[in-house]
Parts: sequence; C-alpha cells; structure tokens
Amino acid sequence: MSRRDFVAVIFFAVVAVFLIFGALKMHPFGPVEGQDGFDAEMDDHIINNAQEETGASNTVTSVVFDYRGFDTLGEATVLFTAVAGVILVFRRLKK
Amino acid sequence: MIYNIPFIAVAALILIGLYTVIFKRNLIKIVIGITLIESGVNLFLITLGFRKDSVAPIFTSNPDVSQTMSLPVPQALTLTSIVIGVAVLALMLSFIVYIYRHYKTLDVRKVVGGDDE
Amino acid sequence: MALAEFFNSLINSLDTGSGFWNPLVWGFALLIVFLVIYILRGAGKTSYKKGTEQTKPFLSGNPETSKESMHVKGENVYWGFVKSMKFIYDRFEKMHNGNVSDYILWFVIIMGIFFLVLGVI
Amino acid sequence: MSGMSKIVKTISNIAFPFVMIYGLYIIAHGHLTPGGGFQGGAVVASACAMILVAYGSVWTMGKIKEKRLSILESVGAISFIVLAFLGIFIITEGVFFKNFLANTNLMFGTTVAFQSTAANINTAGVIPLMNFAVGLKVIAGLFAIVLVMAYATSKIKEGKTK
Amino acid sequence: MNDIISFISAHLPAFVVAVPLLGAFLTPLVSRIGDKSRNIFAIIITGLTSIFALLLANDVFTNGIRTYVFGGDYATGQTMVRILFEIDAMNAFMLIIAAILPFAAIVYSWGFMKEQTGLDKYYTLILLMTAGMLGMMMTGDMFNFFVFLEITSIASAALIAFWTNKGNAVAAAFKYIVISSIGALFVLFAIALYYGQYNALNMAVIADSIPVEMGFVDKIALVLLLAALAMKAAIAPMHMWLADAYGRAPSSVTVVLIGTTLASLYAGFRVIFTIHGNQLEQALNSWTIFGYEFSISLANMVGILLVALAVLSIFIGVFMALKQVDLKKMIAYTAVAEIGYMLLAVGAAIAVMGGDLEATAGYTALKGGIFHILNDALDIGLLFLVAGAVYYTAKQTSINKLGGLARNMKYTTVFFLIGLFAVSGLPPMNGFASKLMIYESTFQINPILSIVAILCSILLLAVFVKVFYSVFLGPKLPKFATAKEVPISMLIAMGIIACIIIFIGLFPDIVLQNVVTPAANALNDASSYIAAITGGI
Repeated sequence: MSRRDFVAVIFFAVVAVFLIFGALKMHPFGPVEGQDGFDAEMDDHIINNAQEETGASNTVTSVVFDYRGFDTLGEATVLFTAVAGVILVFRRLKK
Repeated sequence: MIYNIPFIAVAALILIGLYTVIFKRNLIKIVIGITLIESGVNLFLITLGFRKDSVAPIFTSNPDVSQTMSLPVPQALTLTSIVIGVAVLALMLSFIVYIYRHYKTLDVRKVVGGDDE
Repeated sequence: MALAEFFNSLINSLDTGSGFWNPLVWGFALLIVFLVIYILRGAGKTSYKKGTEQTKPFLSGNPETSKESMHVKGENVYWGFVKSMKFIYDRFEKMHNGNVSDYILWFVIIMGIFFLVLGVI
Repeated sequence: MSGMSKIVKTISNIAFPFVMIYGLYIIAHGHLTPGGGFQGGAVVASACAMILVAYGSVWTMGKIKEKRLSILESVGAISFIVLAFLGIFIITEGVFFKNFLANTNLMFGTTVAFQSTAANINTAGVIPLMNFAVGLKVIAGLFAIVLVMAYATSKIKEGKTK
Repeated sequence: MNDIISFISAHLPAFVVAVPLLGAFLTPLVSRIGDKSRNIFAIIITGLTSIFALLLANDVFTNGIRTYVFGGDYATGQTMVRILFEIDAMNAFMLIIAAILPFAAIVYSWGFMKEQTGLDKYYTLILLMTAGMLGMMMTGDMFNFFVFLEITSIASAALIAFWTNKGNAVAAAFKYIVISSIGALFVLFAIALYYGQYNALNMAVIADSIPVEMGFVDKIALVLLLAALAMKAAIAPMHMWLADAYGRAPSSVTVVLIGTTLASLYAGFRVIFTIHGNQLEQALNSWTIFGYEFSISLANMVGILLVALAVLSIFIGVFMALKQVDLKKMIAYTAVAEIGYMLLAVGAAIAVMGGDLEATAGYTALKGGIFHILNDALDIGLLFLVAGAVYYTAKQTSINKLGGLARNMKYTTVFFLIGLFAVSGLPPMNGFASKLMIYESTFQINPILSIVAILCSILLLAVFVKVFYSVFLGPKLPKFATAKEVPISMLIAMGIIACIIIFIGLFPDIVLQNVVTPAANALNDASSYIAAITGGI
C-alpha cells in the first residue's frame, strides 16, 4: 500500500463519515407537510396555480417550460454544445 | 433514522463514484465513476421530491385533485441534470477515443500529456 | 462642469490605506532622474568612434562563435537558483504528475480538511 | 461498423415506424401526460440509432451527413429561442420566456381551471410549440452524436485513422 | 427612438445572455454563406454583447441593483418560483471583464485561426462560452448557475482539444472535463441540500432562510460549494488542470478561459459573502482554557483557510513558473499565482471581518483584491495573446528553441513589455496599483503575508525577464530569419487590451472610485442584495 493510497483512504473516510452524517441529519424521507421543519412553499404555489397560469395539466411540464423555462434553454444549449464539440473533435484536420 | 435510508443510499453512490475515480486506473472506469456520482445526485434530487403518500403532480383525468402531490420542481431539475450528464458523457468518450488513438493506452498513469513529444 | 470634475479626478492619487500612489507624480520624478542621468552621461568620455576596432566583440583573442551557440537557452537561465532549490522542486515535480486521479484526490483532501475544520471545531 | 444480418435489418425496418410514432406522440402530448420534448426526442433518436446499428455507420453516413443534422438542430434551437423572444416582442409589458399564448383563446389558448381536466390538447400556450422545437433539436442532436462517434470509430477499426 | 432605448434598457439582462446564444445558434447557418461573413457575424455578435454588458454595468453603477424575472412579473415579497437575474455592483464589475475578453479573443481569431478547419464549430463554441460566462456572472438562481457552469465547462473542454493532432491537447481537455464535471456535480449536490432544507433555489431566498445558528447540513453544503468552486477557480493544490488547459488550448480560447475561471472565483465570493453572510459573525465554538475565553467565528475560520490556500497558490505558481520551458505553461502558472494574490487579499479581509469592515484594513484589502481581479484578467490575457503571436510566427512555444524575435516582431515585443510590467507589478502599470493596496493592507493585518507576496512578486519579475531575454532578445537566429510580424487583427486585439492596461495604470483612482469601491461595498453588505428580492430581512 503506497503512501498515496494511505492518504487517499484516510481523507476518503473523513469525507464518507461527514456525508453519511449529513444524510442522517436531513429531514426524514417522505416528510409530512408542516411536520419536522418541512414546508414546500414554492412547490405548493406551483401545484395550486400552474393550471390557471400556464394552462398545462402536467405540472412538471409547466415547470420545465414555463416557470423554469430559462433552465430548459440552457439545457438545450448544453446538448447543442455537446454536438458541436463532438463534431469539432472528430473533424478532418486537412482542408 | 430509518426513514433516511434513501439519503444514505445517495451518499453511498457518490462515495462509490469517488472511489472509482480515485483508485481505478482505466479511463473508461473513471468515466463510469463520474456517471455514478451523477446518478447519485440525480437520485438525491428525485428523492427530495417525495411526500408521504403522494401522487404524481398531473391533473389529466386525475380522480381526486385534493390529495397531496409530490413536488414537481425536483423532477424538472432531474430532467435537466440527466440531459447535461448525457452531453458530458458523449464528450468524454470522444476524448477517450482520441487519447487511445494517440497514446495507444488507457492507463491514467501514462496519459499525462507532458511537453511536446 | 462634469468635465472639470473628470479632469480633477484624473490627478487624484490612489489611497492605499496608509500610503498613496500617483502615477503622474511618479512619471515626473522619473523624468527628472532621466534628465540628471543624461547630463552625467554627457560628461563622459568622448573619444568613442563607431565602425572601428572599439565596437568589435573581443573574446580574449578567440574567434567569434556562431549565433546559435552564443544565445543562452532559456532553460539555462537561473540554473543556480533551481539547483539550490532542488529540495523544493523535487516535491513539486512529484506533485505535478499529470495524473487526473491525483487531481481528484487533491480535491477530496481539501474537502476533508474543510469538513474537519468547519464541522468539528 | 458494417451492417448486421438481414434478419436484423428487416426487424428494424418493421419496428422503426412504430417507435417513431410513439416518440412523436410523447412529444405532442407533453403538456398533458408524462413526457415532453426531451423524452420523446430521445425515443425517436433511439429509433434512428437502431437503424444505424442495423445498417452500419458508413451506409447511414452515406444517406445523411452530420452537417445536415447540425443544421436541423440549430433550426430547432433557433425556433425555441425565438419563441422565448416573442414573449418580449408580441405583447406589451412582456418579458423573456413570457407564455404569451396561454389563456388567450387563440391557438393552444383554452383557459383551464384548477381541476381534474380531460385531456384537451388545445391548452398550455407556447408549451406545445416549445415541446416540438426541443423535440426536433434533441432528435437531431442525439442522432448526430451517435452517428459521428460510430463513423469515426469504424474508420479507426478499418485502420485509416487520418 | 427614445422608447426603443427605454425598451432595450428594460430588457438588458435578458439580451446580454440571449444575444450570444442566438448568435451561437445562427452560426452554423451563417457559415454556409462564407468564411468572411461568418467572421464578421461573430465579431458583430460579440461586439453587441459587449455593448449590452457595458450598458447594463453602467446602469447598475448609477441606479443600483437590477432584477429581471424570466417569464412573468414578480412583486417583492411573494413566493419566488421563477428564475431571475439579479445584478448588483459586484456582478457589474465582473461584467466589465466579460465584456472585454471575448471581444478581443474573437478579433484575434480572425488572423490566428486562418489555416484551421472546423471554424464554424469553433466560433459557435466560443460564443457559447461567452454566454455561459455572462450567465454565471449575472444569475441569481442556484440551479441556473449550475446549468451555465456546465455550458461553460463543456464548451471550454471541446475548445481545449482544438488541436486534436497533438495528443497532450486532448489529454488536457479530458482532464479539464473530468475536473469540471466532478466540481459541477458537487455544486449540484450542495444546491440539492439547500433545496431539501429550505425548498428554495433563489440565492437571496436561501440566504434569507438560513438560520444564523448554522445546522450541520448547511455546513456540509458550504464546504461542498467552497471546495468545488475553489477547484474550478484553480486554487492550489487543485490548480494542476489549469497548467494543462491554458497551456494546450489555442491562445484565443485561453483568453476566454481566464474569464470563466474568474467567474468561478466570483461565485465562491458570492457564496461566502452573500449566501452565508449572516452567519459569518457567528461563533463556531468557544473554549475556556486556563480561564481565558477563546472563540472562533466562521469568518475567522474561512478567512484563515483561504489565506493558507492563497499563500500556497502564490508559492507553487511562482516556483513552477520559474522552471517551465514551455512559454504558455509558464504564463499559466503565473496565472495561478495571480489568482493567489486575489484570494490572499479577500481572505485577509474575511479573516478580520467583524463589526463594520470599513474601520479595519480589511476594507482596503477587499478593494485591492477585487481591483486585482480586473488587472489579472487583462495582464494574463495580453500575455497569452503575445504567446499566441509567438506561436503563430515561430510555430513553437518552447523557450529553448526561441530567440531574437524582437528584430522581426516589434509591436509584439512592445505588447509583451507592457504585459511584463503589468503582471510583475512594476509602476506605472495597473498591476502595481492593486498589488500596492494588497501589500499595505495585508501588512497591517499580518506582516508575513505581505512579505511573502512581495518576494513572490519579485520572483515573477525574474520569470518574465528570463522569458523576455530568451525569446525576444539575443542574436538573430537563422531559422527565424524570415519571420514576419503577425496579421493586423491580432495586433488590434493585443492593442485593445494594452490600451486599457495603460489607462488603468495611469489613472487608477478613476477605476477605484467608480467601479471597484461600489463592488466592494456591494459584496460587503448582503442585506441589500437579499432585500431586493424578499423585501427586508
């Protein structure tokens, strides 16, 4: 076991311990409204007003394309970027 | 405590991914580790969206709209994150193709990219 | 009016806590110094003629070598400093192997240190 | 890579239209049922990838060039961002990404109350149009990625790398 | 006419990001027409973006914080469900950098990239990099920041691998995308932690809802954000990707890469000062040893950590730069040292932050550090452009094989001298003003810091004197007998940056009073940033 692996194991264990303790300190999975410090204000606002504001019966689509439509533009841009990058990497170098 | 099993699974996925990136030698395995971290984060996002005995937030021919619905925003974020992960994966794999073309190996200790050879 | 304020602000000097810094004052001082140096230079030796033996490079009688070999390579500049700092440079060379797993390992190490400092203390 | 056996080609020929119709259905009903532009586009792109696997990348590259695909993708992206820009320019007091068709009884403009609705496709304003734009973009993009990578690696396998 | 101006100024934050995106989407179509039209189109789009960014910055500096909500109207205090851009003086300060660098890069590429293939994708990606950088600098929404971070990372990685016939370029690109994707994933993890705790994605709302007594999950999110953004900002010992990426990418790409790195650094400052600004005074823990009461606040702890990393960055950057034989890698390690200077000043400011910052020397340190961000972007950018010009002429960047280029390339030599003076902190260039502020303020905080800073600055001067000697001076080598001056477009690009450097160097007080001090104040008080969204704390 080299020195590098020794140091790696030690700090990896530190990170692991903290992440798992953080997972235990989160609010319980599947919380109930109002209990254990959980209040879904933003999402309840979306669920109650999505149909009047956007007319979409699918709330997730109304979030994707209306409430957070700018993220969707960025996401489409990411795909566009990846295509451009792959075509650039596999291009022909000679004219 | 016992309710947080999904969060512990998320932490475990992320740690397995980090382990793969740090201790494995093959470039393909490093990419697999990155996708493991990404799937862990996606699982965390979609886990946060669940509420106790809730249904999907869709009103089309929904029998009872008064029952609690799961949160819609984390599902949208997960969709975005998945598409971004696909893009990153495609680019990394095409880089690996070129690296193998140049170095004739996939060992991370040999792909160091020193000064001009 | 605004123009006057602008020109006033041009000559303001930068306040750096305890001191100040004004490039225009500095440039004026530099001009004076150059003037003094020019005067001193004018008082120097005047029997210097171009195109004579005085301007030829004199390598203690040896013939002049080629341009390539006369140019000191960039790697050889400061070789003494690099040699004396070898104990540091060995560490750094070991640190800078282009291994991407080690880059991520450094990230994990820094993250662990931050966790220990901010979480435990 | 070269193509596969005749059985595979026939089966993929038969399965291709069904997969494509299903993907288009997912794109078109994105604002009513689970799914949307990305998911349906991924389904259609997987159908194209199936054709690519069955017939081989060289044949497919002979049929359609990746330059055409990138043009198609930029057309989808431009239509998406233009729909976003129209939110500024069409209506007064509009902002970027304003849903300027919702609840105006124009195209896709039927007003919906907070209720369990029957599937009415004529709702949700610009969201179906954005679904189609993103679907076009995702189809072209994913198929371009798969096609280019398969073509380049097949050329590596045959030895003529440069 | 007048209402058109008011219309544009009303939608400026959207235009600043949407115009380069539209240009990037249009580039494949425009490049069907011809190469010249494509180059002109790219220059027009970038110039328009720079003009919009500067107009927005001017508006913010005069009228205060601007917010722009996408897809709907928003009244202060109601539930924040939509994405919004929030631009205060600090964002406006970063916008100035993002307005200068990509324009110079695009103008430079006209001559620099003439012989290359795949240029339509090149221009597309560099416009996407610009859009992502601007979005990172302006957004007020955490997840939106992550999306722009990924856009920037993917475009940068594809452009770093531009010269695919060199194996080390592709290897550098692979390292960069591994680093940036892991960093971005941890940023997303922290964002998800915030979301799960407070059910909000808006920076101001999160900062408002984090309790002053931080919980364990908040600490974990803070650590993840700090570590990931520090890696993205190339702070030692997580800086190794930067040497590869900067050294292997084409110079015109490297200039934009500098902007993206500084955008990540800005995001780290935003996390510390704004999102956790209320908890900075909070005491992490307190012991009583021998009756003495010791107590360390979060500000002390984070500041000490940042200062330690900064000193390490300066040290490693300078020492490695002294040993490199490749010109671009040498400048890259210098960039690491310069980032260390900024972090040193701002970290010292955080460490002494208690009560009002204006009273202490930390205020000068904060101003100096923010001022140095602008100077570093300009200086390192100019040096990389000069290195690209050397590569364009001599087709190599190894300083062992170069020499005597000053006889062929006079203007390039002058530009290199300007960059040398600026980056090594010699008067009267702009680097001296900010470095002087950093030295004096850190001397009042802790003398050792300023001693280290001054010594390493002297070593930086030594590094660049060596480069100047071995690349530009010396006898005229026969193999460069036919070397010519670079094309006019590259000279124009270098001249733009050089003129700005000389202006800031000659009149530093104008920039300090009108740009840097408002940015420092905006970064220092988080309450107004939060109050612009939530309507009071």
